[in-house]
Amino acid sequence: MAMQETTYRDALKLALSEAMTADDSVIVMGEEVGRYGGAYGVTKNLISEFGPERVIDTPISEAAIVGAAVGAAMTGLRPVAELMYVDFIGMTMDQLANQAAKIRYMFGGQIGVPMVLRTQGGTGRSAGAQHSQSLEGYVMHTPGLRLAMPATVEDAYHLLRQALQQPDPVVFIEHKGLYTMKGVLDPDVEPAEWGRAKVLREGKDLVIVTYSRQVHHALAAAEEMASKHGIEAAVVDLRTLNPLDFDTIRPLVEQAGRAMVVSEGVMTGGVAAELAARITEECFDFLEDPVVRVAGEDIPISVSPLLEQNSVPTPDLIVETARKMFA
Amino acid sequence: MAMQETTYRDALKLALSEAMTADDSVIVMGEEVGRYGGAYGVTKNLISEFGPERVIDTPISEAAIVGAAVGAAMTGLRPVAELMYVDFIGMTMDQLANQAAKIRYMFGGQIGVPMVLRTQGGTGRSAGAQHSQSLEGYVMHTPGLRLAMPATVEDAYHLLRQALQQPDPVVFIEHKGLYTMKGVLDPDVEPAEWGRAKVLREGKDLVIVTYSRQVHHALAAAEEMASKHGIEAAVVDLRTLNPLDFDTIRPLVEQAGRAMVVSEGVMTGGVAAELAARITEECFDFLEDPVVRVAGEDIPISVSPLLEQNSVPTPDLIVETARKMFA
Amino acid sequence: MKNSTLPKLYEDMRRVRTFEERVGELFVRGQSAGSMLHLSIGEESAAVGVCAAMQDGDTFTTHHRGHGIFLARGADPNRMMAEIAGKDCGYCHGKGGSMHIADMGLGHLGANAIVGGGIPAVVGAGLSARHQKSGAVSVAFFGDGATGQGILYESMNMAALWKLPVMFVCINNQYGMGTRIDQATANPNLHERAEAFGLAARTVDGLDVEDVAEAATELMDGARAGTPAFLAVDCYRFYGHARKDKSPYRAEAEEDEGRKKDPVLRAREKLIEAGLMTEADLDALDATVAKEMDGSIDFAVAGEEPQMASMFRDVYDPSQPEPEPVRVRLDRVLAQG
Amino acid sequence: MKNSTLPKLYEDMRRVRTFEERVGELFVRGQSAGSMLHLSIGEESAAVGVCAAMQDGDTFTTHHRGHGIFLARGADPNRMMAEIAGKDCGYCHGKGGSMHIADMGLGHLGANAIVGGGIPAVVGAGLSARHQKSGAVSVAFFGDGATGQGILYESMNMAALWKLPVMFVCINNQYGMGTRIDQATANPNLHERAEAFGLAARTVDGLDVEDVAEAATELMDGARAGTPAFLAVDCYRFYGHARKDKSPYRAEAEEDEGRKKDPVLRAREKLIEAGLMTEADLDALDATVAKEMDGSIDFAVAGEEPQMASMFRDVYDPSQPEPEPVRVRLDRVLAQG
Ligand SMILES: Cc1ncc(C[n+]2csc(CCOP(=O)(O)OP(=O)(O)O)c2C)c(N)n1
Ligand SMILES: Cc1ncc(C[n+]2csc(CCOP(=O)(O)OP(=O)(O)O)c2C)c(N)n1
Ligand SMILES: [Mg+2]
Ligand SMILES: [Mg+2]
Repeated sequence: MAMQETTYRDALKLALSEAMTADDSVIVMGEEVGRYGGAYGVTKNLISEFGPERVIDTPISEAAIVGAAVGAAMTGLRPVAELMYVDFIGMTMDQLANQAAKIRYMFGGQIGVPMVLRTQGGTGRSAGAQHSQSLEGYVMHTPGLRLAMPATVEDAYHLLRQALQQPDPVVFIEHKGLYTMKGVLDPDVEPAEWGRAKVLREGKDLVIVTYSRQVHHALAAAEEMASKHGIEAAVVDLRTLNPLDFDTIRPLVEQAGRAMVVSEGVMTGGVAAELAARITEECFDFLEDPVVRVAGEDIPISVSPLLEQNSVPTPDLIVETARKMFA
Repeated sequence: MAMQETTYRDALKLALSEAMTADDSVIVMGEEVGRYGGAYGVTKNLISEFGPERVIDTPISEAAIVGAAVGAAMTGLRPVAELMYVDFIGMTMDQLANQAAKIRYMFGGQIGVPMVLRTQGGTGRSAGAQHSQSLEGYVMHTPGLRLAMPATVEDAYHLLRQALQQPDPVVFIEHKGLYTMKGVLDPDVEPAEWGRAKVLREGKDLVIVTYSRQVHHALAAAEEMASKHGIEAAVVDLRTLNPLDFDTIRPLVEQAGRAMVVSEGVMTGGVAAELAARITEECFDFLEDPVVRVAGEDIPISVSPLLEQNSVPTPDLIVETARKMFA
Repeated sequence: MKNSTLPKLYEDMRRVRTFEERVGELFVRGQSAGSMLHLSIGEESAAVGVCAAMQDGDTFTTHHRGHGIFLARGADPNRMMAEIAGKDCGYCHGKGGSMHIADMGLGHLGANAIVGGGIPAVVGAGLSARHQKSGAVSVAFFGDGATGQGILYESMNMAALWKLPVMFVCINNQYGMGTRIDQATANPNLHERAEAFGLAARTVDGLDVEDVAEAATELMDGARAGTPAFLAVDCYRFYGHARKDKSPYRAEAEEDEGRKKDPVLRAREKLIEAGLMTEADLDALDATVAKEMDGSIDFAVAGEEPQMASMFRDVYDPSQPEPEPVRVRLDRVLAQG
Repeated sequence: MKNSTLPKLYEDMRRVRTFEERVGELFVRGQSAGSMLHLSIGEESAAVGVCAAMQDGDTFTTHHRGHGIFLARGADPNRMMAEIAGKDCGYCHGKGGSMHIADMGLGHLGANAIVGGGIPAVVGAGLSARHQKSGAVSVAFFGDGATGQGILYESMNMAALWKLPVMFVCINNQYGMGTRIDQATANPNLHERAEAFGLAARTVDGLDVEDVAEAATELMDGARAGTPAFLAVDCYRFYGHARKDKSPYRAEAEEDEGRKKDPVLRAREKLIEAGLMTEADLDALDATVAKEMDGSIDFAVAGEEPQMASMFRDVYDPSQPEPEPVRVRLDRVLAQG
């Protein structure tokens, strides 16, 4: 790989095509991943490079797609199954949570299920209540499933590459609002380790812990806080929610004494709750304020762009909340 | 209804049969609910009382059972669908979370989905990884779904009765370890309101917030704390997780300054996380210690009785934890 | 020839065709809510032919490509277009959009953005009809792609077992996104599956709306009498899957051929041949329809955005408290400090 | 008559029958882990007949009533019984139990407590076999009740579409818990569904294990060559659904009649009739099997409970950190104060 400017989408494709070149057991399967090239174009042209036996267009059968990936992973393949929208995870939850996640344990450690389930979520396309959700909370609450959610072009590439090395099932959730984002892949920069959070911005006053597209909202908000309101916020990109890297977060929160978690998923019972609870448990004596949750509203997503945009955290809301913390 | 000693199981049946007598639109449907009488006997003999058109044995088709209940609820029936084990919720998550939960909102308030999905969960029968889970966390994280989890004979009766009056879909999760528990139904005692938590034990030192079977573990633990360790713990039974009654909890925690949440569901990303985050947010200035989460281990459940029992909170663990809080 | 229903069937199909063309226009003007707009051009006979067999009180669910079906059941194109634009005056107050239009008054239990998602609801509606002795049938409309979804078979099995007044209508436009039906199944004779579950089942060519109406009527009457049914209507998706798809996966020759299966054109020809309407009559009718549908665009564009406050409404019944907005909660939480 | 496989088929069936009887005994002695024990008595010909058609390297998944199938594929009854007792020396170290026995060495991709849950895995195993050119077939065993699960149809459709070396075996013991097959479907000719999806499909009477073996061999050879197949084996569940179920929903007369379809007895009769084995030979064989299976109970009972520390093992790969136990976390959290 040479240093290159690319997009989140193409970085994902690069990771897939490199993995398929390096390892014949890697296959891609899902709805429209072949001839169509993927609903969001991530698998474009892979079928001409690797053929229809390794880039497999499936019927619209989400449950069996995941189930077939489980069986393939148990018998020597490294399947990358694609779920076109994370909103369709409901159809697959039995195969994902009762089978993929538990097989190693139930069978006493005889075998793992080294599969990757690629999917995408989030708002931004007026796609309505069944095509705009952020359902990582279901996955994080399921022991046995790894969970990666790249926010940057670099991580789209490196996390997917690393997911394909994991011995256990990985749910890999992209954000539909990031596919066209540009960034640079530099082979000379050592990638962050799998399972490690990254501090994308330092800041002594407040620690913002987030992931996926909200990383960019948090960074924009932190800039504004710094320039307009004199608040210096650190921004931590979790990158993976399982494993969860608390070691990176702890010292920052202990130092700043204030933390905010930002998630596009609905607030109640979601990822933001886990992060807030965890930070509080581990850093209680250092906290000046309760850990603040800025998360998706406890409602479905509307097709109306106005309602859609305001159903999830915006940079404005992050700034506004931080200002209240220091009011 | 006359005052009577009964069981959790029979209290549920009484609520169903009274509702079916009072309202011809109430129907029961699910696997083995009719001739067999329900896997745990809750619907025993209902079919002879109300006939096979109102007590409907279904094929083993969880997704379509929930989907059919949705359609029935939209067209004038009041279906009570039974999911034999909450572990099978994976098959139904699309119909439950994308359909039942969102129909009112997506359709701009035109119609609700007044259905009840009865199911049961929890450990205690060496039933293994796919028949012993506590999956209320998935439900609580889904806006639009109400969630009731009775701990007592009284609540088995009253909450189910009330669930059948709700205008919105209710997921009603019983605990497989409670069906044979005895208690008294007294028609002269005014039932607690739907959506209200109950303080089952007063205590100035610590507030234990819990629900379902763990209520009994918490009560047993609180007795032991009081008698052996001089710790007076209040025990709050949430009864419903949506609605969540925070008004009952707040003053207790403000007074005690210490709170513990107890849940059989796995810890990470689950109900315990939400409760801990919420209590912390609302009572931060009053807390002496971080809110402590005593929850299911982040692992699947084993069939081995020894491992099974130790995978979820026990009265001993609750006592041990409380003692550490005061050490 | 007197009492022919063809003029009405033609008019209904023309209204669907023109409405869908206007939806395309709304998108091009940048005034639709998003681009997930699935046009049913080429499938008019399925919508109109089957709906001709339905009666007042019957209920139905549709898929993501359901505009035409609902129009054929009597929808107000203004409120449909407004919903597609995400406006408050739309059928769902701008919350649903193109893929979630519903109207309880007309028995429309809802369009669905989940392939197969609306199918089992008709089983429940069938139970209601039986219980209420209403005589109503409930019809599930879905695409060929939905035959990949297990819930279809679960639902058909229940309907057949319980002899419910239910009908399954598969609009086989040959494609699920970029996948041709023979790339999604080894046996594209879809009605054979329904037969194996014990339903009355047929496939009909969608070129001629009268053929569709006839097949649908026969099966629907059977369903009403307790023999649940399945009907596949063969047609061709004239354009891309959604507004932005240019169908690069289809050969031009195939598309040209496929678009020859045009039920609107065919009905027009038949009307003229049979002397039921003249070319001039038809042009006049088409112009009236065009005007009506132009009006729908105007109505939609003029409509107001939903109010921000409506965001928290209708998650639960109006008798219940609304969910607390994040801002309100944060104010409370941070007021403590 | 020389080279008859019937003696071996009989022995395998007898081992299944006796093993299951011992499982019942383990329960009665209070030494099983729980009561969710589903005995396959009456279904021996399905397990043994189909497994006779399998080869080394083939893989399979089973349902909750899968002891017999795995025994027929060569399982060690000691480790099975120990697993059923929840012991560390069981196949899954006491984590799986009766409904989750698996053994990668023998190609057993796992029993499943979710009805239909193990079915799609064979599609994936079929993809692997094709990719690796291993020549292996993957077989899904499931009950008639699983025909209610949509995932069966999704899986059969994929297998047929991709011409995978996959076989679906439906052990139709007439009941899913208390529900007789005709109370669960309008058309109990289950193979017709598979045909409609494009698979080679048959139903065979399970009374005679040789008939089952023959049908299975024909279909399995076809599957190996790229024609995926479906076989329904008709039999009768002799006893209750699980250990505690006394089948009050079945008439005694029906049970008496049903238990006449006894493949073990039938094979015994045939062996004697054909002069392949004498009654004395058979009694001796039965006694040897009985002794072996008694030994399994002893092995299971003598086995140790799993260590508490093993609870956190094998959630993830051993190269990864184990999940932090609640106690350890609480100690850390509360140490702060
Ligand atoms: C469960 C589910 N899977 C996938 C999708 C994405 N998707 C939307 S439409 C479609 C194709 C559907 O094809 P078909 O059922 O034939 O309907 P058509 O678009 O041809 O009208 C797909 C795959 C979805 N919306 N829901
Ligand atoms: C998805 C799912 N639904 C329901 C159950 C409960 N259950 C266990 S076995 C069974 C009956 C299965 O019948 P069948 O498939 O015919 O197998 P059999 O028990 O007759 O061998 C049921 C309903 C389950 N385990 N999984
Ligand atoms: Mg189609
Ligand atoms: Mg059976």
